[in-house]
Amino acid sequence: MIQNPSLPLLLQMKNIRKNFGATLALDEVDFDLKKGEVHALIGENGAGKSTLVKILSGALRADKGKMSLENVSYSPSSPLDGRRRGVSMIYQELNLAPHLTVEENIMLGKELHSWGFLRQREIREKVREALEFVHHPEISLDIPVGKLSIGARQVVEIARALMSRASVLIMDEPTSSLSQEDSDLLFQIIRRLKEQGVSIIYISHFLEEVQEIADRFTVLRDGKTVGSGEMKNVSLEELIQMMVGQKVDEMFPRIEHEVGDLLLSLDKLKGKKMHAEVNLSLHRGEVVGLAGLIGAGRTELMRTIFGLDAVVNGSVKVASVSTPIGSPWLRIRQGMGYLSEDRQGEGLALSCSLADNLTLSHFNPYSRFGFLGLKKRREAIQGWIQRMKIKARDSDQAVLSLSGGNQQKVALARLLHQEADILLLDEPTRGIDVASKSQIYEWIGQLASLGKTILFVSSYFPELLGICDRIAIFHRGRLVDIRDYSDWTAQNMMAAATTGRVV
Amino acid sequence: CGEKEDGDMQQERGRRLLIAVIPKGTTHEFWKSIHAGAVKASRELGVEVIWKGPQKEDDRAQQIIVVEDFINRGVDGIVLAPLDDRALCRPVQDAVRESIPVVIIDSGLQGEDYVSFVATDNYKGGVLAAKKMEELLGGKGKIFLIRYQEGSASTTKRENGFLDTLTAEFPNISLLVQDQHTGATTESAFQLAENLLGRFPEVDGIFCPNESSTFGVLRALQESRLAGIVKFVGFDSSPKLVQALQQGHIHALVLQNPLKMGYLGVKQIVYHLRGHEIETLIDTGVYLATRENMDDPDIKALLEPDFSSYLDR
Amino acid sequence: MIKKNIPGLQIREKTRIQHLISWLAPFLGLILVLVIFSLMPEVQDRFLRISNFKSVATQSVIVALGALGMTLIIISGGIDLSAASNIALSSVIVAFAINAGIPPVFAVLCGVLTGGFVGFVNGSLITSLRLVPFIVTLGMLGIARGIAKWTAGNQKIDAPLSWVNELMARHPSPSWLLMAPGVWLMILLAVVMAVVLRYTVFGRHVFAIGSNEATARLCGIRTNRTKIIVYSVSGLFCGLSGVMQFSRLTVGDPTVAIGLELDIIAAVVIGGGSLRGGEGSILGSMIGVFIMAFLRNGSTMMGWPNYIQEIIIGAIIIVAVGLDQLRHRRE
Amino acid sequence: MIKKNIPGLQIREKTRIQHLISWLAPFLGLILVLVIFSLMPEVQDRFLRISNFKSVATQSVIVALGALGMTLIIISGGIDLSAASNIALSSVIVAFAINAGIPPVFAVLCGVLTGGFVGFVNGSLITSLRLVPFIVTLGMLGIARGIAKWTAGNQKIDAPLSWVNELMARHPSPSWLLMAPGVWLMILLAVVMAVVLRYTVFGRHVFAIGSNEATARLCGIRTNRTKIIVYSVSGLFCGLSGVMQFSRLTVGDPTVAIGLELDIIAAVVIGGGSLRGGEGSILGSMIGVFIMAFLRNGSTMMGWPNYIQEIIIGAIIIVAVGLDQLRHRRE
Ligand SMILES: Nc1ncnc2c1ncn2[C@@H]1O[C@H](COP(=O)(O)OP(=O)(O)OP(=O)(O)O)[C@@H](O)[C@H]1O
Ligand SMILES: Nc1ncnc2c1ncn2[C@@H]1O[C@H](COP(=O)(O)OP(=O)(O)OP(=O)(O)O)[C@@H](O)[C@H]1O
Ligand SMILES: [Mg+2]
Ligand SMILES: [Mg+2]
Repeated sequence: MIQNPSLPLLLQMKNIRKNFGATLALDEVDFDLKKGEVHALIGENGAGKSTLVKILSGALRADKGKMSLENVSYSPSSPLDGRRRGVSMIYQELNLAPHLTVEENIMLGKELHSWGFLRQREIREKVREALEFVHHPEISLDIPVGKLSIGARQVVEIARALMSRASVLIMDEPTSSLSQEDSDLLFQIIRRLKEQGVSIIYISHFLEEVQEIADRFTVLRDGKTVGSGEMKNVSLEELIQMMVGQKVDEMFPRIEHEVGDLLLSLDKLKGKKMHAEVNLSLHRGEVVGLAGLIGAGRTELMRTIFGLDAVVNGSVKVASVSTPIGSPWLRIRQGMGYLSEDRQGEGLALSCSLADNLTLSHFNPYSRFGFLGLKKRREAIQGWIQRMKIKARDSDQAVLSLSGGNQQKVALARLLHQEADILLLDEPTRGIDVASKSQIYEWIGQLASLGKTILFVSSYFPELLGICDRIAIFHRGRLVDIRDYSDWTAQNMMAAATTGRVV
Repeated sequence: CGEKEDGDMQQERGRRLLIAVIPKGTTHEFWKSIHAGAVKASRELGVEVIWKGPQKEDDRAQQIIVVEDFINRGVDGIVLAPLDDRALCRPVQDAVRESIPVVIIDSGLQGEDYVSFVATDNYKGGVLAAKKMEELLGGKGKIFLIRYQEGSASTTKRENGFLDTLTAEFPNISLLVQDQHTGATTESAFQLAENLLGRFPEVDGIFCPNESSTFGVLRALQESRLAGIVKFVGFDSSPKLVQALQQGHIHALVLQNPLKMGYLGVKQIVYHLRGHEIETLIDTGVYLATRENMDDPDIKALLEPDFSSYLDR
Repeated sequence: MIKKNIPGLQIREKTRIQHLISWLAPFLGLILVLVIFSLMPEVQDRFLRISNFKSVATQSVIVALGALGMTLIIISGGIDLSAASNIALSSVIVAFAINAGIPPVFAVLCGVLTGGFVGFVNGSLITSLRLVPFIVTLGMLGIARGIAKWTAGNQKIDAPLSWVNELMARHPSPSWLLMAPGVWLMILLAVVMAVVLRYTVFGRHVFAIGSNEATARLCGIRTNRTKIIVYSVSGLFCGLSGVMQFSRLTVGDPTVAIGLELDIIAAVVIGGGSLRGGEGSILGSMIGVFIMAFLRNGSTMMGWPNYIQEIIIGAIIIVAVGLDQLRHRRE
Repeated sequence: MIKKNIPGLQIREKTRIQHLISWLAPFLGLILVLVIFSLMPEVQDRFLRISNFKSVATQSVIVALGALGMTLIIISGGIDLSAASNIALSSVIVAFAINAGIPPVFAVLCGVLTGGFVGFVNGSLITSLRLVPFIVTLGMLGIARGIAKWTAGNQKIDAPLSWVNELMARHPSPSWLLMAPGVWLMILLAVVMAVVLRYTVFGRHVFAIGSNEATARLCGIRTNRTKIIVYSVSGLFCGLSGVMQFSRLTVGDPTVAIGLELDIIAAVVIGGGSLRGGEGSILGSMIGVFIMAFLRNGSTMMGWPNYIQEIIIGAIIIVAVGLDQLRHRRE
């Protein structure tokens, strides 16, 4: 990678401090950014990365500390203020107005107009260009964003950020729902921007990605800066060590498990929004991965299985019992559990407490005649908080105020707490830090060894290859092929996902 | 012109005369009596009556809409108890323009677009109440004047009649409260009176200008165990009020003659339509009912008008 | 050709009839109401007359003007319970001003600006104290109504007749106008607002704020400023509605329009507005206004007792919106 | 001790005074109102008397019972505009039943069940037609009111006195009761509802549905069933409130409680309920009820003209909720 240590300093943040009520999120953090560099910001879930960059973008205000941009003091009072100074950001929690169309969202806040009237034609032209720039010209301009899949929304979000000619571009986990292909495309874009002198702050939990793209890094831990430097001077292990404070032994621990009887079988299943019938059978103690590109239709399959979308054709058999109408209520009673990829829109009741969210699908252990044993539950929750390393004040904290990764952990913990036999996991590791990820992989292995069935959707091929027994590839709503994991490589998976043909 | 020609005209059109009677509201006992009177007249005269008030009680704007809608329906005549002496002028003009004559009942209307006016003298009702109050209190005391709703013309006249008489003739009677309005419902009158009695338990007399406020205040007096002790003059009647009058909880009720008002209203318009000469102004009178005279047949007929034969219930 | 790229988005081409149906669809509820009354033998000939349509149009002006502003507010995710009080206040102010000898033009201006001012105060309180609109406008409901009664001295204000009262005359004075000037003004403003919502930056921002306020802020929209404008504009509409109310009543009545806020909100919601924000349209709201107006008109003409009318109107509101919902679900 | 396990979470401990303050905080608005009137020389002695508190308590029962149900609905993300009509309908039904010679116990039961039935219909329509609660309950507002007027023949229904009328007597007959039985019932039910919301599975489900209905469904909650229960329970509360209304008035009055739905909703919102769902508490709603009741009581006692009252009540609602908001922001 080209690097120039003598690049001029563009931005400086000094002694930044931020409290959320009783929680200290940032404690005297220093950060600086050079012109034309890609600077990775890494750290565990809840380390304070998002908070730091939100202060930079103007979405939050620091309690204390100084910032300067191009040697002029900088303290944005609003995101608009920040953008005027050339700071633009892709937020971790997708920030789109669901009722507005793709076009409207991309242009939001920067509409071209004459005397307040929109210049429709130019706007559409620009938006089309933007979508082409991110290699997704197929996304329709007039579809309300609320109807898009999460992956597609992330693309829209990226397109929007690229629209504004910023000198500092902040990306908070931009690839968390993107496929390998789209991530690679994004990297190309980043490189191009860098050449144009744009500075980029890049937050991600995919450390290989970070190593590939970043020039320098800063590591945060518990709201403090614990290290920074040139990316080329550190190894992956050292980075992890800095982040977590300990070593992570193995990324994809394979735990021995045996494949048992047939548990879930999909027979010519087609849901309301699905485009093709799917046949699939899953056995006890089996981890099956589903791979595909954005909008490949994996989420729709899962939703149909779980009874969230109506079945038009075919059947879902659980332990060879077929039920005519599936509803989540019924599925849960059949021992199924579903983790939604849309944690903010669907996965979590944000204004409810951590404890409620975690136990919502399974109150039985704490309830007697409909009354909840709150104390008993609190104790149990504490166990989960520790096991999942959820960083939270206490079990009554609203999920809303947790960091993105910690929210994901709560959603995942709910599924584990539910003690389901069949786990439908849609992008379960989205936004989760490295150490916790490997922990989660280990659990999945353990669950399989206990005879549970896991259907694992992911856009990150290495994790599929790392933990699944079998992997199915989806292409445009169609199941292309399903094979043993050892028959797949990252290359032929990609080929199958993009072309729909297996080589 | 004679009855005969009239009959021909009706036969020609192939239907009976259709008269719209538009009260200010439909849910007070008072309007029920008017309705009964109108039905009585319609039976005697062989015409058809549509009874229809504004959908929200006492809403001027809504009453205008009702008048307009009946103009569009093409009724033959309208009997109207206008909620406002001014606001209803234009709809009445519109009716006249479309050759639909209008008779005004209960409250006045400015201008001369109507053919007859049949009403109670509300101001006189207030005067009557004031005089009775003075008599009950023996010339001095502290009283409440509890008002009905803001902007209600007929009750304001009663309140004014009461107030004017009091200030002009009875200087020894002082008003503890005189600008509190009960609002439209019984419950709001009840609460208002409860709160006022909490503040001024020393009150000697109360006057209320209509049925709903009288009943609400009565309930408050009963709850505060002041009923019968505080001299209470109300307006209009209903079974509960009559009962209270009997028990001595109410000392006097000012009464109007709504049955007659409704009857005459319809009769006037029909006579006009049939080409008779009619009087342009009829006063249906105000009366005072007390425990002593409540069994007089005349008063009894006003207190407990028997309209079971005209209305379903 | 772009569509072909997406497997999931094969959009079926509509036939011409389907086009017609989908164009008519928003009018479904209204058509239903019109058909019901046209089938009633007692009123059918009278109900479908132009003169009746004219009076329904005139009767709707007040609610319609209120609904134009309310649509804006509801799209932005807010609500305005003070609308009806604001209408009453403005109508009283106009009467007061005319009575005080101010030329009618300025009196009208006073009325409209009073409405705008009340809206502005609503908007400012909502944004500066960060209170929910429900509370602020509930408070304002009482405050505006109280001030109206105060100004009017608890009575209606009689004002001398002037051209202002011609604004809502059912028989307008230059007879080539055909309908009251107020009706034309309402139509004009509805078109203006529809254009504003669809074709201006401001309109987009209003939708964005209602859809996701946090996003709007993060995208650099000055949400507070926009919201203040929304409430002020809506206030101006209430002010104008108050002028029309005065014009119709010929008096300034502080007790007018009590409870009308529910009618106004209902019209917007019937027309597809969502109280969660981000959804709504001017056309829809206007249809909502007319559904309610024709329902009232038809039932009055039928001479149904009020309670029957209440029951039927209640039922038809549910049915009309239910039909609309069914249609949406089908799509 | 658990907290210490989590690195990076430095949590400041509260002092005892801060604890006291944060415990008192929800009462801030109410205390403000009480203090204001206690400082008024004209009424302070009368205002602070026990007998006055008793009558305010009795006056509040009707709104409070409505608010208990409404809290449930608002937490679940809905709204019930038909509450007031439902109260009127139930009160008419009780009077009707007693008049028809049915023993008072059963008459009361009829009233309560009528309320419950109306709620059930609301809930069923909302879930089966997937209509927004605003529309369904707006329709029901008219329907229930219409049926009430119909049943009562547009009049008050006089019913013979019975023990039912003692429920709301300010001087209860066994005098050791101190307050009207209705007040005790209200307190009891408030406690029950608070427990239900906090300590039962049902309560958690209601919160979850209001916070995010999709999540609730995904977690296997039968949202439709729960919502129907919510509306039915709320209907039962309205029914009971109607019984109390009848008890107070001694007649069944179909026009009673017009517009009361706004008061009820306001009480819940003042008490921290959010119309977006997922937030609200029984304690808060009860405080909201009492803030409004004391405001009315105090201003009437002061003898302020109604318009001043309206203005002041409006202003205090905004201020009280504004203070609460400030407190929240500080935390
Ligand atoms: N609005 C808020 N209210 C209260 N606490 C908050 C809020 N936002 C963040 N926090 C807390 O601040 C801390 C830092 O959160 P932040 O979102 O910055 O973490 P992060 O490094 O971005 O983590 P992740 O990798 O999970 O996204 C967390 O402990 C979180 O709970
Ligand atoms: N480019 C697009 N334009 C419009 N709609 C799209 C697009 N991509 C996906 N969708 C929508 O998403 C649906 C399929 O998404 P689904 O969520 O099932 O896919 P997925 O495989 O889970 O992909 P993702 O990684 O995006 O979650 C399509 O039917 C379509 O409605
Ligand atoms: Mg983050
Ligand atoms: Mg997906």
